[in-house]
Amino acid sequence: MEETIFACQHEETPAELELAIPAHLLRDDLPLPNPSELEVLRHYTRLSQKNFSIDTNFYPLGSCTMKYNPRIAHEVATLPGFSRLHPATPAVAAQGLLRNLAELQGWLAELTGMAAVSLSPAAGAQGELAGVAMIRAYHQARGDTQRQRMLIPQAAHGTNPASARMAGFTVTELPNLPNGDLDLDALRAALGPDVAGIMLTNPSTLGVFERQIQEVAALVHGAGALLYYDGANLNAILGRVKPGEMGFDVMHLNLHKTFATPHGGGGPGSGAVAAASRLAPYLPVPRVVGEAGSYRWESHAERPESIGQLSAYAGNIGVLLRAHAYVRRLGHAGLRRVSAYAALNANYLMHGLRRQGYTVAFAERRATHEFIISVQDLHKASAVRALDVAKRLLDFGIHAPTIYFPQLVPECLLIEPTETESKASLDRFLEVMAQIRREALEEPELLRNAPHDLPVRRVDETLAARRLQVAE
Amino acid sequence: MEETIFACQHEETPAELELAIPAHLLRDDLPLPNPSELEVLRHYTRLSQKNFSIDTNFYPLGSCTMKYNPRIAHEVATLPGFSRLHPATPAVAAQGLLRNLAELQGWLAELTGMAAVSLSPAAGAQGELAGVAMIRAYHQARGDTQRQRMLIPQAAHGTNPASARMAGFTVTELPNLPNGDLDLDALRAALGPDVAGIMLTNPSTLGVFERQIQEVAALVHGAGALLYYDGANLNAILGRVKPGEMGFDVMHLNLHKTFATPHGGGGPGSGAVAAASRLAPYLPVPRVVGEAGSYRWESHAERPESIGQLSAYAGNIGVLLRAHAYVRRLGHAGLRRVSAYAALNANYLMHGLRRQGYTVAFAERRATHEFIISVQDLHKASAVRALDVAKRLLDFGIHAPTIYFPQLVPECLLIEPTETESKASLDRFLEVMAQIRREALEEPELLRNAPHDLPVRRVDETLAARRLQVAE
Amino acid sequence: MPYIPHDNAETAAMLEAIRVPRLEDLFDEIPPALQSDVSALPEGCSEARLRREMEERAAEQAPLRCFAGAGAYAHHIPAIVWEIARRGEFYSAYTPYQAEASQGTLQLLYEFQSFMTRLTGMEISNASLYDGASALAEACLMALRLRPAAREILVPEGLLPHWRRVLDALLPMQGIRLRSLPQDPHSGRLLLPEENFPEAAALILPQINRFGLLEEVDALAHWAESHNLLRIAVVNPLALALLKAPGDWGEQGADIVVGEGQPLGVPLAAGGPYFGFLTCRRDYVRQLPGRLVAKTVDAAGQVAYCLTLQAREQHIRRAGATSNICTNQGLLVTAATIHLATLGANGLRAAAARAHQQAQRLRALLARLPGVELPHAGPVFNEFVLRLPRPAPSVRDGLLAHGFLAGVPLIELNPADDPHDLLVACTELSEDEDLDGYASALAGVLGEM
Amino acid sequence: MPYIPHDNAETAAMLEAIRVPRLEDLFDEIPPALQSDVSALPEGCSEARLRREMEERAAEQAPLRCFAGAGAYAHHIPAIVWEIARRGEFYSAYTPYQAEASQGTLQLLYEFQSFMTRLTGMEISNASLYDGASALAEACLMALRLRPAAREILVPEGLLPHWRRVLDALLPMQGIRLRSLPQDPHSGRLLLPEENFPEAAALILPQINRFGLLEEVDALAHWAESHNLLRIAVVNPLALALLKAPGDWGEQGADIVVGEGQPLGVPLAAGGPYFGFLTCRRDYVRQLPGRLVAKTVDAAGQVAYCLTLQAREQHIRRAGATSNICTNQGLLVTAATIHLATLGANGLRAAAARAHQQAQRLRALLARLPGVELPHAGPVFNEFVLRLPRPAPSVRDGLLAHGFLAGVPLIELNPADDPHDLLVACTELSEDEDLDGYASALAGVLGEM
Ligand SMILES: Cc1ncc(COP(=O)(O)O)c(C=O)c1O
Ligand SMILES: Cc1ncc(COP(=O)(O)O)c(C=O)c1O
Repeated sequence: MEETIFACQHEETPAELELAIPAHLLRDDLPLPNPSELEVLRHYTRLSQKNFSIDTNFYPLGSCTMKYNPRIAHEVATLPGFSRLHPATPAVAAQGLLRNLAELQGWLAELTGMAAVSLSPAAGAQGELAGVAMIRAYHQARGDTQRQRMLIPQAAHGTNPASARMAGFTVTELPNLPNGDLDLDALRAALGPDVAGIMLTNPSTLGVFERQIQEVAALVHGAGALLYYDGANLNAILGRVKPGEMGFDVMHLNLHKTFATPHGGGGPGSGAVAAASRLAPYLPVPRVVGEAGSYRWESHAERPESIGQLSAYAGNIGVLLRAHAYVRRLGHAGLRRVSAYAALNANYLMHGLRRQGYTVAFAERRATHEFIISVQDLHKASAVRALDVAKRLLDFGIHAPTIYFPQLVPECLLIEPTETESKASLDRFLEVMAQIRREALEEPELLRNAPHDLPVRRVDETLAARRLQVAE
Repeated sequence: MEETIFACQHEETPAELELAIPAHLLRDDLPLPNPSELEVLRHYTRLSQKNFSIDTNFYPLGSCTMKYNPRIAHEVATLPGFSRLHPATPAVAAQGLLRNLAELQGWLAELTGMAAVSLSPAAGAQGELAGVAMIRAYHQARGDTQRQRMLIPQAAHGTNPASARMAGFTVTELPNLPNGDLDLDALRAALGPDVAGIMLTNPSTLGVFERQIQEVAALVHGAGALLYYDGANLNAILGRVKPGEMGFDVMHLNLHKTFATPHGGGGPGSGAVAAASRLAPYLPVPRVVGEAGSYRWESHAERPESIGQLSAYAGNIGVLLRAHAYVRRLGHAGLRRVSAYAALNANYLMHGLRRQGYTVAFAERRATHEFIISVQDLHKASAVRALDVAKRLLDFGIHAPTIYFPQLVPECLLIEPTETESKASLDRFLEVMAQIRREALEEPELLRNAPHDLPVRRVDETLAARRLQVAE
Repeated sequence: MPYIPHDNAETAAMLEAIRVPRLEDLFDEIPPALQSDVSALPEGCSEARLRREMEERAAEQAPLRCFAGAGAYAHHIPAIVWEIARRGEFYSAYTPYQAEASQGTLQLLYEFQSFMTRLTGMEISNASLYDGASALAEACLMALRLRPAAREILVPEGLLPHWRRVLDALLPMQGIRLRSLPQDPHSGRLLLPEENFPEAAALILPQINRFGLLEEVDALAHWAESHNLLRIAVVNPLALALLKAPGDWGEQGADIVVGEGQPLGVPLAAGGPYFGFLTCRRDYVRQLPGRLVAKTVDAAGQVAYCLTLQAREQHIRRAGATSNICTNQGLLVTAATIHLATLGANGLRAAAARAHQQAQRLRALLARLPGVELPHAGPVFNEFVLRLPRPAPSVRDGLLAHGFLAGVPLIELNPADDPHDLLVACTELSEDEDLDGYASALAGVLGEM
Repeated sequence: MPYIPHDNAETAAMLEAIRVPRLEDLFDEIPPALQSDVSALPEGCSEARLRREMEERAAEQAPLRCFAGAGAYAHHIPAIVWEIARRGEFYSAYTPYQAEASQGTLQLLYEFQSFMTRLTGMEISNASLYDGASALAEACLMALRLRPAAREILVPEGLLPHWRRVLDALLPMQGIRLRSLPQDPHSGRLLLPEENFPEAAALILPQINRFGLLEEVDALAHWAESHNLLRIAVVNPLALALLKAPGDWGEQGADIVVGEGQPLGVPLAAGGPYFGFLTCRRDYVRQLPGRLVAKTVDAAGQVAYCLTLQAREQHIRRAGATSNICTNQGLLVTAATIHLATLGANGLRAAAARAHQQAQRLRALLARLPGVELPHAGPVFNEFVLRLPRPAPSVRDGLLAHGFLAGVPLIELNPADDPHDLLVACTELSEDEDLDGYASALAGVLGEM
């Protein structure tokens, strides 16, 4: 039986309303349902039960850092004293909040080795946009207006080229070497007076640490260009390596990944940007300044070189408060443990899968917080694809890893267990992967028809796009 | 795979503790698991999903009034200003709370037509115990010490005789007439100088209104005995008929039924007691007295005739606050609507099921908020029992009605839809019941083996009692 | 119409289907003389209005740092505890009579029973009673069922007075006598009785007593054993993270253990809802009051859980039931189970030790103030009596303005107690700054008086 | 170790399995020169300590009755909205790329899309953008993709200044020019431009404008149609419960509609997280930024939902994507969907009407105070400008002590505005007693100044 909220009509004749609004500006009808509170509660509670989530499932979803989101962070972030503050509340009436934000700015600067932080970007991609816009503003302020090109590794996340484009850059893609490191020759060849900068993440999306990063920085800086750091992978090196010390000029952090704020079925996130001192003047507004008892929002007049304002207010405050709570709770030692155990869990899984016969990409390298396997061998043997492995995992209550990203490795799965999974949970994953491997070779249709035990069978995405029924 | 919290060991060597307690009073080990926070969250979230609940399922559970529990009541009852109050907080520092309780006492008195209310009993059964203890105290205060017997209809809820027994009474059961009313001749015969009182509910557990209640009251009072009203069925007559005006001397209310506080998988409830003026002095302590700005707990010294204190503090305050919120939100008109729609929904289902061929007990009577069907015809035709119908309903996501209660009607199901179910929900129940009836006649093993689609198949309760594995 | 889904057309269609002209006609069997209304009640209000009124009332009193105890304590409750317990599937579920539709609640209760047997060192645990005090009354009734010839229960004066009052209300109705055993006026601890009590079924053994003091439970249990009395232990479940489990008291261990579950994840909430727990020896299971969950299998042979030995309960045995309890305190047990799991063995020990250590610190700090004395010297867990140079209620009231709920004046629990005595409790939430703040506020208040 | 489950034995076993001696060795590929630490960060603290600190900070400011608006409003949020949205299955789920494991979120988003198309009178809705202002920037980019030859967007000065600043930050980087259209200084409403704008792709039409005034949207849309400009409507979604849907503006209706979702169940939270919505004509769906959910079937032919037209998005199209957005504002959309369902058509209309009526009342009340004027006469929804006899920021600050956040001074939004102007908003939470309290507090503050 299909359950839909649109069935809950209960049409009462709406009361006549007294309005001081001319009739021609009003609407006649409002075609929305009128369910009872219990109908709403039941409908959405049941819907929720159809989801996988961290609270119910293991999510070895590479690049996404799906770890435990401590509930205390939700609790403190939604205290009425924070959640009921209007954004136009004057600073004198918001000192508690501003203090948290000021602390978070400082902590993130310390963690990244950068001079200054703006918390306003709403997600990673907006942080990237801010960062590359800052690079643009920097060159322009120096009259260096020819720098229209942004270098980006082929393996980079899709937001990097998309953000560069939104900031008005053209994009040049760079190849990686077979060992996962960047191809420095290609980099040298690409650099030139029209290059504004390079967008990298380290560890890269290949799951390995870019060992030549200092050389890369020297080359890029030598060519007058700047380095952008995509902080989505910061969980791998949290509290150990600082992008600022690697030579990066500006970066964003995905607070919804590394700092354990929840993904909420798609968002919200927060993509705080951090910059070295020469880029700090360009950080987006607003930022918090001041000291205990006298925090305030920096005025626009104080930040004439800023790239400006990316959203109507000061960013996703609720997410920032969760990140603040997370850092406060863990402290410096706890944050370092995060990266240690993220690495331990990833390397443990990588070894385990290799022992089972899975092909590990960059097998001679250490896994960082994530690693890649390829099932091309299974594809050749029985036409099973990475997608089928992913769907079959769902039957075991395990969310699929990221698949077909990075596009460099054929039939790949990018696996990131995160530090909050227990050894028991990892061992179960290994068991399930061993079983799936057997099934792939012996009963491949089991995979191709997976999932079998979910609220729906495999969903027809082609029909979805053809029909395009996207509202009713 | 069996998921158990006991698997989550993670044995850290516990820190050495500095204690100023002699060693012989200490324990050596604490054999409890040490799960991580995520393991706990996942385990219990998954467990929760195995439950039926009002928030996910229709619960036509007779006598239990499983209706919607408005979430706003939870929210306001758990405001820190209430939930963090220590029970020993002096009244000057708890005026907001005491005002709510004082209002609730007044409102319940008005709703029941009684002179005074004590909110302290923790559930219906404790309210019953309080009430019959008050009857005992009343007789004793008058020197009428021979009254050791309590009359209770056969169809009464099991807590009635159990509570009477706990108050030191012996119990005499009374029969009902075929039309559902009490057998007045039997009552007359049972009454005598050793009878302390009678425990009734009206509407009775047979789902019909006891029409002769005024006559019953006259007879009982004429014999020097008192009338106890079991308020579990108050939803049927809420805001329309007052037990005090029917002639009852003392009663309890199940706030967790009529006043929409949640059942919590078994509790907590609240069994506030209300009494006519001659019994008011005996109400359990403590009660709130006073007026705005100067509410306080009545002292023990002020209530020398009280039956005393039934629990360490003042009752289930959190439940009382929910009930208070419910009354405040609905108001007098809203409360009357509750009984109107409770009755409408019950009568609608009763008619619908009768049309399908189900045997309705007391079919010539109006259903109140609930009614009884018997599946003895199905039992004869295909050995299907009420239990099997109940289990089969689960497969359709509908909780089983109350079965085999009242014991008077063979193979019975007691059905109470409550006012918060929509017509669509009732129509679906009727459809499902029609299908089950067909199945019972055509494929009875489908019922006998039900449920089929739940987290477990039919549970072996006999083995459970034999093995008696009740901890590990 | 709040919470009622029917629109006018639906109402009309339903009335039509049952051939009843108007809603009011559904009540036509009720004698008109009995029909009345309730217009004296307030008008209804919007959800927004309700929230506003309640927030205002809840905020009338500024929050107090809580040093009150006497059976209920301001412990830390991890955020996940109620985040999970409040989930609709737990919050709005019924009693798990339909096992197949209640495996979540049932497995959780089974885990609760397992936790409580491990914590108390017993074999059987029920799935909750109303509160600690009424659980103790049930334990007494249980003891008398086990010793049908007996008529008495021995009750040390060290039992909390409000618990004692509950026994006084519930037991004499059934003809049971309560014999008080005196505490040593100097040590505050229970004296080993010299008499014999041939009519007694059991000795109640509160470990911790009402002055916060630890009793010599082994010696006391041993005495009871040698007098052929059942031992009913009364314990604080958090203290059991450190203290010897009642199952190990004396030679044979306690027979029945009860306590107040509030310290395990239950908000103070001005006194409830809390929950009482009761554990016992396996032999006594058929006399157990309250629900019991067992692990069994389903028709497919898979592990499953269900209620068991229901024949003890009122819905089957009626007047012969082991208790009249029906609705219990399920949701609090849900929270307590999650709380126990979240803290785990290590977290429980740490919380208990910290509460103890802070109580030791505060006791020492306060005893240094002029005129303040400690009437008892014995070991305590997290609570102790302070003898003040002024009546305790007025000192307590004076400290309210400083933001402290300083404790519970003993005379408010028992009018016969010394009016200068204040029972003061710490928990793991009592931070050093609070202890210092308390001490200086107390010094100030005493100075002004 | 908070949130990390491994005990020492498990850590050791895992290191052993991967043949790595110590945890630190997992980082041995990283050049030692790059390894540092972060000991300048604070020590960790317990959950209890964290809660305490945050509660203290959150309570530093006593709650204010909120009459501030300017794009974010203090509306009532029914208790069930976040009770459901906070459920772990929504709260901690990932983006629903794996459709089979995300039917809950997907169906909910489909319902959201349906609600938003109905509310705005359009055919297609995405599943959220960051906020209203950035959604407007995306709408402009979309318009320019639809009109590749154009280079300009027409922006009325009636657009909220903070939204305008977002356009200024995001659009010129791509070579897009923003042409301002003036408001009539007397009426405060947009003047029909007399010029032609051959390079413009679209006209932005904010209904309600930044003075709280309603614009003559039909006439303006008509003008834009006749100049072959796309119409980008900017709306308050709650106001649409009463106001004409953009799909019905002018002859042809708006082309793209955007707005700030905050009024639909999203807490004020000092500015975020909120969410932007964007709806449009069906023809334009391939230029739509953001996620889109479609209803389809599964392999068994049952109804199912999935993301669709992903080829527009950055993870497929990379530099050619319709937007760089990836993580969006999913949880807020979850709340908004539940909020819309809970209020329903009737509840939404009632809330909107009440906000409007209270604003009318307050406007009349305040205009009676000596020296206070209403600079504009036109119709408003729930917000209006008050011209004060003193600078608005200091009046606003003066009212804080009376417990009111009196509004938003226009010069704090736009330094060029009259410093005496205060933008005042009501919602359905503004009760009569609040309006009266505001009026008398304002009279008092003005009297003192
Ligand atoms: C490597 C990488 N970079 C950037 C992003 C973009 O971040 P967001 O989704 O917060 O916009 C992601 C997130 O998916 C990512 O994994
Ligand atoms: C008719 C009737 N009486 C009494 C009770 C006992 O109430 P409680 O369960 O709150 O103790 C019930 C509840 O199940 C009931 O249905």
